[in-house]
Amino acid sequence: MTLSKNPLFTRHEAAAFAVLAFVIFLLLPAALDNFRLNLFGKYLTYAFVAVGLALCWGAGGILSLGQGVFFGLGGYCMAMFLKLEASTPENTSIQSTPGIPDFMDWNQLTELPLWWTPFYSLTFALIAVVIVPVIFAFIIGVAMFRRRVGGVYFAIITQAFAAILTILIIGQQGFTGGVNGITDLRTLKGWDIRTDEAKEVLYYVNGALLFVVLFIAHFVRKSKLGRILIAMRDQEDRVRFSGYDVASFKIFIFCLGAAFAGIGGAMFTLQVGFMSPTLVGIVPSIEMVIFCAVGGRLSIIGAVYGALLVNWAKTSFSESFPELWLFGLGGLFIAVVMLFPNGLAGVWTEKVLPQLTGLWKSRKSQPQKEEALQ
Amino acid sequence: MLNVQSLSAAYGASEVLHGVDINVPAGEIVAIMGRNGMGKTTLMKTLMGIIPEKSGAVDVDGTPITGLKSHQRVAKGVAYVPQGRMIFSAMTVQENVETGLTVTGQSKVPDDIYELFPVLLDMKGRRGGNLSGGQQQQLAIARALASNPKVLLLDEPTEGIQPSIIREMARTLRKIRDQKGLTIVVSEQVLSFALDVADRVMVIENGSFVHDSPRDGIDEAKVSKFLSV
Amino acid sequence: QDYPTAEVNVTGLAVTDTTVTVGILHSVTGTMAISETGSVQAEKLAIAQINEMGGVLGRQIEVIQEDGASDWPTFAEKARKLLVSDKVPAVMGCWTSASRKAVLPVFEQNNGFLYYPTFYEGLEQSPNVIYTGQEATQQIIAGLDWVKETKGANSFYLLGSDYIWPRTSNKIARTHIEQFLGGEVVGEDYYPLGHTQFNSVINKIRLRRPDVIYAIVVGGSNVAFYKQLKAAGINMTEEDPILLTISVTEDEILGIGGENMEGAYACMKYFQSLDNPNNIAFVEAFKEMWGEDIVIGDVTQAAYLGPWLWKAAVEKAGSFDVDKVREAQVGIELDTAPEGYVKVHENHHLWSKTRVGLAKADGQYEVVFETAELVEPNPFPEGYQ
Amino acid sequence: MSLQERYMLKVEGLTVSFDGFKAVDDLSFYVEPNECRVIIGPNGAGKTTVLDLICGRTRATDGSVKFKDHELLKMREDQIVHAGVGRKFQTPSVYEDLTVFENLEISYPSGYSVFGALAFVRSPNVQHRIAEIAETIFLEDLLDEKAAFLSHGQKQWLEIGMLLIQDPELLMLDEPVAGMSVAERKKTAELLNRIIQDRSVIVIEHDMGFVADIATRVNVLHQGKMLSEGSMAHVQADPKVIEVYLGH
Amino acid sequence: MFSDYSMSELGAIFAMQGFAGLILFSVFVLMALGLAIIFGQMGVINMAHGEFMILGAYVTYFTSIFFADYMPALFGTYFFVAMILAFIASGTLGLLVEWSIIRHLYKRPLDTLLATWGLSLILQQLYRTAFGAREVGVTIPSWMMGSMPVTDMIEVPINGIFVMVLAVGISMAVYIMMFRSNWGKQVRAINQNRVMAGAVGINTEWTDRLTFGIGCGVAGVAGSAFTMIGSTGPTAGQLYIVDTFLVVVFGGAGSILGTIASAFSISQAQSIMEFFLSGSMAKVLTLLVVVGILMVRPQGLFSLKLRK
Ligand SMILES: Nc1ncnc2c1ncn2[C@@H]1O[C@H](COP(=O)(O)OP(=O)(O)OP(=O)(O)O)[C@@H](O)[C@H]1O
Ligand SMILES: Nc1ncnc2c1ncn2[C@@H]1O[C@H](COP(=O)(O)OP(=O)(O)OP(=O)(O)O)[C@@H](O)[C@H]1O
Ligand SMILES: [Mg+2]
Ligand SMILES: [Mg+2]
Repeated sequence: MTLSKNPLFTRHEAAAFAVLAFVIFLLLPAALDNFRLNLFGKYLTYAFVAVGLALCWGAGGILSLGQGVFFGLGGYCMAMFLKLEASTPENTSIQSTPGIPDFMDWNQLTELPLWWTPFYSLTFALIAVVIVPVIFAFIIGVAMFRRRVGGVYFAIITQAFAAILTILIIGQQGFTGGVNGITDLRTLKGWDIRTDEAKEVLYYVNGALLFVVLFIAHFVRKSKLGRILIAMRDQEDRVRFSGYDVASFKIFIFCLGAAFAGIGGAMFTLQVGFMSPTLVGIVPSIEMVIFCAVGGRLSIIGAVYGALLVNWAKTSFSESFPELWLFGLGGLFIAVVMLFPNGLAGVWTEKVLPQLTGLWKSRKSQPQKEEALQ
Repeated sequence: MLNVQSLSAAYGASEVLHGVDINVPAGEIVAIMGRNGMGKTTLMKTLMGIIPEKSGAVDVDGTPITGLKSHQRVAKGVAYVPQGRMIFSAMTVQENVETGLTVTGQSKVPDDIYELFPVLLDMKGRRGGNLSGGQQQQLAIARALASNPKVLLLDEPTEGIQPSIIREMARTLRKIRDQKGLTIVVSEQVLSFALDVADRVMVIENGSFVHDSPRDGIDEAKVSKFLSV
Repeated sequence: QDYPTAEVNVTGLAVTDTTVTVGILHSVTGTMAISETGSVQAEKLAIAQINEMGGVLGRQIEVIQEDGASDWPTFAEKARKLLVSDKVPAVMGCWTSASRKAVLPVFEQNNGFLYYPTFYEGLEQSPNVIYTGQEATQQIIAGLDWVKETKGANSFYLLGSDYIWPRTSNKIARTHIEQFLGGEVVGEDYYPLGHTQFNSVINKIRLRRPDVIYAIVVGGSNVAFYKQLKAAGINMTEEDPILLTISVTEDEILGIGGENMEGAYACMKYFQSLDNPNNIAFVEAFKEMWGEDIVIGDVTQAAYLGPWLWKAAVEKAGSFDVDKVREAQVGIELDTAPEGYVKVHENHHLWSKTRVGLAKADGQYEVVFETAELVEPNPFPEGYQ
Repeated sequence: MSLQERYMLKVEGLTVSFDGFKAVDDLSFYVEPNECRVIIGPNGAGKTTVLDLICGRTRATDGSVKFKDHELLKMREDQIVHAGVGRKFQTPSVYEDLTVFENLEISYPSGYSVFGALAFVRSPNVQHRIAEIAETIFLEDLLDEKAAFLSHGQKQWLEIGMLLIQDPELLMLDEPVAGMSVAERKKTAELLNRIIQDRSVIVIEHDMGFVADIATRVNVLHQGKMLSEGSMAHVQADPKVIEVYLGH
Repeated sequence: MFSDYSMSELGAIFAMQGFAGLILFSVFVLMALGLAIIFGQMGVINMAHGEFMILGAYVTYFTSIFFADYMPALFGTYFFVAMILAFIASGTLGLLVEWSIIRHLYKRPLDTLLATWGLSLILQQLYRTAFGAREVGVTIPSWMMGSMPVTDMIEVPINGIFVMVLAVGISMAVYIMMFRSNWGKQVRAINQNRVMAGAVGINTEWTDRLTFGIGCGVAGVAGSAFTMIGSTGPTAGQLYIVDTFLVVVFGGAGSILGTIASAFSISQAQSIMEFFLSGSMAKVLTLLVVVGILMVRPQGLFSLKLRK
């Protein structure tokens, strides 16, 4: 019997990880100039969110249209630290109150708000990058999942949260930098993050972190919890009557997704050099779901490729056809949804892999999902 | 009335019905028996146009319905009570029955339908999804009858029904047949009901018919053996 | 050749013996495309005209246009591309402050040179940016003084979209009203960008009865605001109250509808109706290139100045090198500007006149006031912060 | 034997009403250990609703349900399961995307908490237990098959197996043989008789032959109230039961 | 926050704001009705709803131009023609979209979200390419502008009344269509079980297509009406999408009455709060309250209680 075998990595999975590592750490750096590599670094930061969504949505069936909230929170935590470091009294000597971030000075703040001060500490900021999104996710999760809000309702409500946070950030510009966001970030503990070398280093850090996140995600997927998630997605009631507190599992996975998104946001801030409310709102949140869908919502590795592919398509379409690129992008989304419902991962496992391995045993026909759902 | 010729059907690549022939004259009740997974539901769904025919032909009252969409088949006089009821759960009982009127153009449910199933009249305003399993089954039959069919397909209609109603149902189906000259095809696993209701019993096994006999003079032991391997 | 490539381009910019490539970076998609289209058109017109006159240092200007897609990270990405991959010596671009803030570090770090056309809140001065629009004090103060002097206005209701430019501008306005004009601010309100329901604020205005509604609503909200104002029976042609705005150019009127804007006053440096030979030629050329129906607003004109200012600086420096151009840029005067005569201040903003226009039903402004002198740009206004 | 120990389950005064309609009306009954109690009754009598109330799926309007010393009406679904009550639904609900093995594994009674589930390992113990259960439910050869490929009857068994692996003291089955073939019914009756040995079972069924095979006692429910109670023979002879349920 | 005002002022404020809220209510209802059909009754998450509205707005714009150029005498009435044309245009586009995209996705409702998002990008670019990136100004017939004084404090905008009447009319039509006609019954049956609906004789393909078309048509009419109060540009549709979904979800997706009740409560809350707080804070608070209530009633205000 094969039952006892539940290795953390099957051959296929190990190969997929290896190929991704090859692509991220060898292929892309070899093939791209510094500018393009930095762009891919930015795309990778979105991949963190997409991986989280593959867990929440693909495995757990929880579609969040508010992942931008967590991405933004993580990003803002990082940006606050960097901004404080950049706002030394010397750098800001022309301000009426030197030593505070420039946008505060423009908004007549004469003193750093209390809740900003812990962000002088890098350690605190790094912890906050993960913890703040998790706390938010936890609150939303408890409120929603305990009340058994799910499906489309949950999606729309998370969308509302994205709207709320955007309005708040924009409205409280004295504390948050408003529409402009927190810009002009310079150094991380004295290390200039704007140089080409720094961008390259950050790219690798980004890749490495992504792998950490992927390993965590993979472990979760492979654990009993991963199977419970899938079970929950299909038969929530059965899981409940098997003795599981369904809400706590949903909360956990939602928080984990939020933590991933937060890390992605922080890396975005470092890689791009600023953080702004446009990364928080509804549009980026939906786009993140699309990255995940294009990659194949069930596959965490697929999610990474999805994020890379869609963003790369966006960049190159818009460079080649600045006036028409939206047709291409919109068409891409529709085509993926209609032709490849399981995204890139689906194409890989259903079309390419069988061809490659030549091991196409004629399997029993897949049961067609019963159409007549009540 | 219902004429099926070498009908085959498949889910994806796997063929489940292998060229079956059925010929049911008007006013006859045929019971199709078979164990789980032998293809009863598949046959019904194929007749209803829910699963496409792979090959073969189906006629109702002389008009071919092969290849037609479900609703077109209903218009040609086929009605269907699916296994698992599939009533419209958010709609009231009355609305459920009324959906059956779509092809008839009527807007009022004929009284005789409620006469057959008085519970439904009591629960007219209740949501279909809130009914008990057995009540839903009755609703599904009423809904099918509302389209005033020539051929009625029932897929294991006794599943989850209380004994007295099962017995009643056999009587009712025969009554409807007599009143309206309906042709009925009913799939079943329970021999006693089949013998109660049907004029003819056919046994399906792995997608082909292996036995076909009028009720009178049926070899019960043989059929039982088919059913309990 | 007068200017050998080896001499005019020592920093490896996109300059050949016959061409020089500059960047245009605006949103042609997304919500900001509505506003930025005019800027792109003006910049392309200016470049075409310069090329016709023989180009810059004998080189034809070529353009690489990138779409910022109304998304600030995209702006940063594209700016980086233009500077790092395309090596352009100058970029004409950006509209919103947020997009400028996003690209600013990119320009500073890669030593690029940006011509930024929009009137904006100020509080910024970068060695790598030339601000061809007005900063807030330049635009606001003259208008407030005018409404106080000629209309005797005393009480003001400040209103804006909720982001930095309206908020900063209103802060300056409030300070000026309260401390220099001895007037009173009876209300101040902000609505999220894209808000389309203004009946509540209109009710408030009715209740407080200000002499002046000072409105800095932007984008699609504008249309909703003015239509609802009119529908609510506030008739701007009767000047009861007066409506003064700094955010509605002729471009915006196109969407709002002239009949809805009629009677409002706008305060900025340029109106399409300016009556001077420079402007008449400019308007004519613009329409010839982009169609008879087109209108030209303040920002569009400011965007038009970008390529010309750059050309003048390059020629003065005799080089495309950014450091040399920067040095040469300060003090450059342009007496062919449609708005009249402008001059680059050492703080990289322009000296310019400020004007008040009265909106007509045909969608044009009639200039009713013009400062006598060029107003000095003052991006870090003492006493207003 | 104290009363406490004598009854595994005490249902008293149980009532639920939906918008004024009393689906279960002041119902009381008691289940002893190691008993197979069958509840029969007309369609719509409230049988499923009673099970829903006991396992926490529907909230009662009034009454009490005592399982050993737990008041179930105050507990959440998963807590009720932990207390030792297992429930099978009327239509088979198994996880179609998972294998038979995984279906059983998910139901294995450890790793209930989030972190417990993360730390859960497939120890030999677990595997052994799963194999054991699989044998009981006639699925030992299908452990690596996806549940979606099982037949209707096999799914029903699998769901019973998922309950058995938790070793509940009270097992509730709603129409376990509906849709099963004759042979499968026989096997299921056998299965039930085997598993009753060390627990109490409540079964709802309409198949009288099957009921006769398994029942120790029968309750007849009608319009939310208890109509009759006793042995199979007693109930079958009760004219009221014949009138509303069995038919003449 | 009340202390700044006298008692009589407060009275007038609540009356005025109540009326402003009514206008907002009508706006919400108009926005939401099309979606209540498409999302509430068909289960399609149509993220391109705003773009269908904007198509109606563009149609209105071109109709006004046509009238101004060719029949200036009848200009006062062009709006009625425009609304019909808007219905037809958006409805036809809806039929086309249903045929080409949506019908393949009924089994995967969440995927409709992604596909229609792609569609909305395409439509935006289409409008931009066809009609230009700038906003267009729609001239409103003069009889629709201006207001009727009620007291010296309170004036009632005529276009507000127009929008209200329209909202009431269309709600009634939609209500009758969905809940008082066989058509509605069929639509709901399909939503609950598409296969079975076919097997009771409902022409599901045709019903789906037409329903989607009607939903889009209603969106077009809403867009047409909105030219009176909002802007018409390629991206203006995006402004509406969050509010619209929230109204429908808050009301309880399957219920038209719920949609109306939810539009009413959200609009009144927002309108009153806007007076005393800044517009941004009012919006945030309203959204939070809605989310809070949704936690208590996860299926919306008007939801069916069904056993699982
Ligand atoms: N959706 C599906 N996809 C793939 N195979 C299917 C599907 N539905 C049924 N089958 C297979 O087709 C065969 C016939 O199934 P069918 O449902 O017609 O049997 P049945 O006689 O109705 O059984 P039951 O008595 O259990 O209802 C079975 O082997 C089953 O596994
Ligand atoms: N949520 C609800 N709202 C309204 N009525 C309900 C609800 N749930 C159950 N009912 C009603 O309560 C009664 C009992 O239903 P229940 O499902 O318990 O019957 P049952 O005894 O299991 O019947 P069957 O043998 O047909 O399965 C039925 O009349 C049903 O219509
Ligand atoms: Mg079957
Ligand atoms: Mg039941």
